[in-house]
Amino acid sequence: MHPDTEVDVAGLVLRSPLMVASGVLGSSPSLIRIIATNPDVGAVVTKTVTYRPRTGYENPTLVDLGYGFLNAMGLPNPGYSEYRFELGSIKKSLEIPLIVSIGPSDEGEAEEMVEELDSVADGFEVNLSCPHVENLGMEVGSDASKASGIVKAVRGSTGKPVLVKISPNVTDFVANARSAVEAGADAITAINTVRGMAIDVNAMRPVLSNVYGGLSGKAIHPVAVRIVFELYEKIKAPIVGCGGVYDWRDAVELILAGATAVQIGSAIAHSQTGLKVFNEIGEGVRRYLALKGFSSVKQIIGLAHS
Amino acid sequence: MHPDTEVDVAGLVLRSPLMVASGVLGSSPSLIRIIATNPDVGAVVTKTVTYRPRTGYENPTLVDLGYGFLNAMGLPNPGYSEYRFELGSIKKSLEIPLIVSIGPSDEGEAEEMVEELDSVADGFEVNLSCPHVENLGMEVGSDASKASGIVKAVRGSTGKPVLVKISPNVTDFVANARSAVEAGADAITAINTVRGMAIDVNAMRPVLSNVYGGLSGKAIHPVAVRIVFELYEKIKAPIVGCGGVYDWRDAVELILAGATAVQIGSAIAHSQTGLKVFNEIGEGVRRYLALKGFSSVKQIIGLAHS
Amino acid sequence: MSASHYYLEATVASNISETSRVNTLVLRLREELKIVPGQFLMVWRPGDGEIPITPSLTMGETLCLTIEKVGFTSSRLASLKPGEKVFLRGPYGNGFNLSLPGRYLLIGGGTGAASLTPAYLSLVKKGVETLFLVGARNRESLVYVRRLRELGAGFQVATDDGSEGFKGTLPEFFAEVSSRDRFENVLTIGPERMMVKIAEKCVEQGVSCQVSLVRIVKCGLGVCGSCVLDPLGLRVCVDGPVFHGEKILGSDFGRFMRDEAGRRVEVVQ
Amino acid sequence: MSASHYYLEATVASNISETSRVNTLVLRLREELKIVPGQFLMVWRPGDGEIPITPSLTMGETLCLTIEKVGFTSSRLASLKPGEKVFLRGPYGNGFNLSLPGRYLLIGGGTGAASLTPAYLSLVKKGVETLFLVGARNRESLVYVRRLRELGAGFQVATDDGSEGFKGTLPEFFAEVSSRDRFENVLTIGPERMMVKIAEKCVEQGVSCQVSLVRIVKCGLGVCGSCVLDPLGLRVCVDGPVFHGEKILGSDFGRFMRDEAGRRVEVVQ
Ligand SMILES: Cc1cc2nc3c(=O)[nH]c(=O)nc-3n(C[C@H](O)[C@H](O)[C@H](O)COP(=O)(O)OP(=O)(O)OC[C@H]3O[C@@H](n4cnc5c(N)ncnc54)[C@H](O)[C@@H]3O)c2cc1C
Ligand SMILES: Cc1cc2nc3c(=O)[nH]c(=O)nc-3n(C[C@H](O)[C@H](O)[C@H](O)COP(=O)(O)OP(=O)(O)OC[C@H]3O[C@@H](n4cnc5c(N)ncnc54)[C@H](O)[C@@H]3O)c2cc1C
Ligand SMILES: Cc1cc2nc3c(=O)[nH]c(=O)nc-3n(C[C@H](O)[C@H](O)[C@H](O)COP(=O)(O)O)c2cc1C
Ligand SMILES: Cc1cc2nc3c(=O)[nH]c(=O)nc-3n(C[C@H](O)[C@H](O)[C@H](O)COP(=O)(O)O)c2cc1C
Ligand code: FES
Ligand code: FES
Repeated sequence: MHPDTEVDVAGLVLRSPLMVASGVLGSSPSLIRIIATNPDVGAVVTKTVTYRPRTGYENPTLVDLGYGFLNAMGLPNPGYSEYRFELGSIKKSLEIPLIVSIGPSDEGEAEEMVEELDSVADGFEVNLSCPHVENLGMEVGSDASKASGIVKAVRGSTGKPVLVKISPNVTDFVANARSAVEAGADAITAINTVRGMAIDVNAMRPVLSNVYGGLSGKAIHPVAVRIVFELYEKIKAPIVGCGGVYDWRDAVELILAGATAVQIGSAIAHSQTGLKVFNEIGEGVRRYLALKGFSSVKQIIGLAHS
Repeated sequence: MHPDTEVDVAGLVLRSPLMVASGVLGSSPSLIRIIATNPDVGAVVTKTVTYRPRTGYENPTLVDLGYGFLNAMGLPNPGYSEYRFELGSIKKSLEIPLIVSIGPSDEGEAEEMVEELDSVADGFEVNLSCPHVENLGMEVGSDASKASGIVKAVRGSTGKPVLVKISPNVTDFVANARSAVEAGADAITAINTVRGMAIDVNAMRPVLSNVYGGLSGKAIHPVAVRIVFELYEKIKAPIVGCGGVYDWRDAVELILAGATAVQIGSAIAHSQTGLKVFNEIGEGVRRYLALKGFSSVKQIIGLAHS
Repeated sequence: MSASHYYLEATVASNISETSRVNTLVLRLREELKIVPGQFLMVWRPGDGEIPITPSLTMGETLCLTIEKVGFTSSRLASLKPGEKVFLRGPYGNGFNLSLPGRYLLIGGGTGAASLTPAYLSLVKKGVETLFLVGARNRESLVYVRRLRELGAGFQVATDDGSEGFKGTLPEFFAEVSSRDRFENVLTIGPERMMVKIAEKCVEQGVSCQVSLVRIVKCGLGVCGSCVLDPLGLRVCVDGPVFHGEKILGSDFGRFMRDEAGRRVEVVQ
Repeated sequence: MSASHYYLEATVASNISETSRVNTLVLRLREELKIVPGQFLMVWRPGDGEIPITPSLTMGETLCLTIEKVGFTSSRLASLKPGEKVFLRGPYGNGFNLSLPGRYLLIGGGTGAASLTPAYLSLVKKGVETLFLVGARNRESLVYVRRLRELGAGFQVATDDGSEGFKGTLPEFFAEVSSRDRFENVLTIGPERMMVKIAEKCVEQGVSCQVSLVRIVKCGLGVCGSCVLDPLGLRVCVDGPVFHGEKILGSDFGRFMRDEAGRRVEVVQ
């Protein structure tokens, strides 16, 4: 028995429910091209690009906690215009959807960026949830009317699927997801990183040059499961789960909670096998489906609710 | 060199900065009596007691994640009145401060409870942050005026130090801490557990009978460090750090971030050595202070800010 | 942990009625579970709750749980049909110390007869001389004796009403047996008041006695404090469930336990 | 990780000026750090930033870092005084493969002479026949030759202006040496354009060539993608920094790198 792993996220047909999370592995198109040849990768989300190029923060920008990472990269990226050019050079060779992650700081930027990037993107993920960059990400995401305006601008500038990535660092994430959907988002990606920081006891100083950063990896998996589970009951849009997926059980857990697809970030670096982690997880999910007698991964989406 | 480990939390003099966190190890007075003989324990915070007895939730109430726990015990406790009686039976034999954790659902309950418990308590910790109990804990904590009213009621009913324990599950934890201090809190305990959940892939169901629970342990340590660090800059009251302290470095990290004392919960169960974890951490902190040339732990409080 | 995530899945192969109140579930696992006799498992059915059970047999991928229907969860579990699933975590707790020198006397009351069986089989396998006393109110309430017979176990029966074997309670039978013969070790599982009597007698006679306690187990991991034995501050789930009688006599053992709210209540059995 | 939490603390024992632009820090650690020659460390000073450095000597609890002042962080580090602290994480990356059969020719340009020293010492210790060529623009720019002499290393020098040793660039010196003698293995660290020429020559001659690349390293863990070598998608911090010349010739090696914003820019040296 070969269970079917195809899923449909707001019109994007993915051969596998596993996607590469934004920002992990950076913005290099050649890496995207290579990753996209992995049969267990269903889609790639790019590094978040902004209107202008950003060099990001000074090092240190990442702390390895073993059970997760803390990062405050500061959204380094070449800017949307140069990035469009780079993505253009590989777009044709990709067999899977390319989702471009954007971090506009206002509606004007959103429109310009999306119009320009539309030719290389199969969909967009709007990052309103980066916890460590001022005037972008969470700062924008927690200003409800601004966030909503940006999503509307994106929606108005493309006919392609629009995902909005939300933050766990708010009292009422359901409200944020709802207003994104009302503003035109086709799907919600949950979650971005959790606010955190680390202090080195020898240096007696915060490790990250930005002091605060975002926690990812195993540590946040239960937080992601919880948010996906609750969103599944409270919003109508499909959900893409993200956070601490290290093995097939973690992926299945998010799907049972209600995720249509699952993004993987930190595990790529924490796994001994690097990108093969996609194959291990893909194989695990197929074995699980077969063992439980399901013919398609679609059958288990949200099953933990019944 | 024997560095001094005494600290002063809002008037409570602790021989060690290490305290037992609320709820871990439950409410048995005999366990409190035993723990209190450990020279590296500076104070004990009791299980949160409520106005009426609570049986808590059905099992399963706890999930072991390896790097932390998820719990939704549902605040089981015998009620404040019976508990006062039980604490009375051991109070005299305790050489360290006993901090009674209370979870009142309104001002009236708060007053009654504190007046009654005042004779057995050296201080109070008001739990406005339990993430999984309706009408108590976070539900109360996120209703700003109600929370403030309860803290005022507690403040008005005792001359003893009042700690308020805050939740990480809010957008603006600084505002919550500030309003607690304005309402009369002498110190802030940060943090309670982070919202999370787990789904068993075989059972295809949420594990916790309450579905949602609170994440504790290693996983939330960077979140605690970050909140303590930020509170240290933004509020004037002393801070008691709590969250994922498993070894002396974790404790020192919170103190460098700005905590005057540190609570330990999950590590008691995750450590191979059980309550000896207090001695290991205490010894580690002393060695660290000696190595770095400090004569008192007080000298390193908040040092990561300079 | 890594193989099972949170819980191990087990399938009911058969459900054997022991008495009107007690059933034995024969479970199949997907992999062998290593359990020391006297350790317990947390047994979960989503929606029906989760309770601690000391297995009554562990053999490769087969596991038996003998369950008395005392409340909601135990009644649901005891009524499962072949093919239905239960979910297990553990093993938890310390288990019996079976390497103390000398001969062993095992005393099992009610489902305790079942829970002691793995210890019995393990002792016999090691070639240790072992006598197994099982007891109940009457013949109809005897648990697990059919299975013990199948296993070829040598055991002696006591019933309060004498409808089978020795007429009298297990403490009485124990007194009778030990008046004739001295065992260096006693292991016992059963109603707590029965165990207290046996432990007292053992201490009197200078015999080592290990008892397995029941308290409200919630986490099973030593975190929540719900299973504490006062005033000793011992946690049944990690420090026990097996304790040496002399260590806990004089405590709440046999007298008080804590209910689910943590209130101190009298032990009724 | 468990011993050091996030970073290992190291104390500057001395700071040796190599040239006007290059200094060697002699560091003392509290415990030995096991590093394969060619692996690198992330070196942090709070407030001053953190950069990747390939140690120029590792001996018990002593560690040398030879640092060229190219910008803010490197200049701050290169100016540290005895008693000051630096904080280290790593080692990261793959390091050189020193078990390939045959003789070794090591070619170090600028600080590359220092970074190759651990590989040199390791080969000599294994009894492998090894020749070490070090080069710089002129005599004043030669790095680490004093230390190499102290270590009793056999090495030959090339300077562009002939102020010491062979007159010419290292690729020229390499051509000269290999016209006389064939080494089965070449290891090289230096300016990238120099390494490209050497790698091309090696491929021509069928000689195995390992080069150590420099890219912008942020995480050092393979997560952030800042150090990628296009179009191969190789991450210098985990797949490298050492690569076999033939595997990366024809890529951006020697031609393009990415700046801190991830923009593709020309390699200037
Ligand atoms: C280590 C250990 C091993 C056990 N092994 C077995 C076993 O092999 N077979 C077996 O049948 N039972 C065993 N038990 C007891 C079993 O776990 C309880 O009977 C069960 O938890 C009751 O749950 P319930 O939901 O069915 O009943 P509930 O509805 O929770 O309770 C029904 C009644 O029993 C009382 N009760 C519940 N739990 C306990 C308790 N722990 N102690 C005393 N009274 C209680 C309640 O107060 C109530 O009056 C064991 C218990 C422990 C701690
Ligand atoms: C694996 C590895 C090992 C290294 N080992 C050593 C060593 O042993 N000794 C040593 O002196 N240096 C070494 N380097 C190079 C060193 O890390 C850089 O010189 C340093 O990061 C520059 O930082 P800065 O803040 O001083 O300069 P910046 O202010 O960041 O930059 C100054 C100038 O140098 C350029 N630059 C910065 N980083 C790089 C880079 N990685 N590649 C090319 N140009 C760059 C900038 O664009 C700018 O023009 C190594 C690099 C890597 C990746
Ligand atoms: C190094 C790093 C860089 C990241 N960059 C981005 C980014 O540019 N945009 C974004 O939306 N999320 C970014 N993230 C967050 C991830 O996409 C993901 O939401 C988060 O890491 C949780 O998933 P994980 O636990 O699988 O890593 C980044 C995460 C890491 C670790
Ligand atoms: C089993 C369990 C029960 C808890 N009960 C309470 C409680 O009653 N009141 C409270 O304020 N916090 C309670 N907590 C939260 C802890 O006091 C602490 O804030 C949290 O576990 C984080 O600390 P840790 O990582 O050291 O465990 C409980 C935590 C656990 C794991
Ligand atoms: S059941 Fe939780 S401590 Fe024993
Ligand atoms: S530096 Fe981050 S991937 Fe190499």
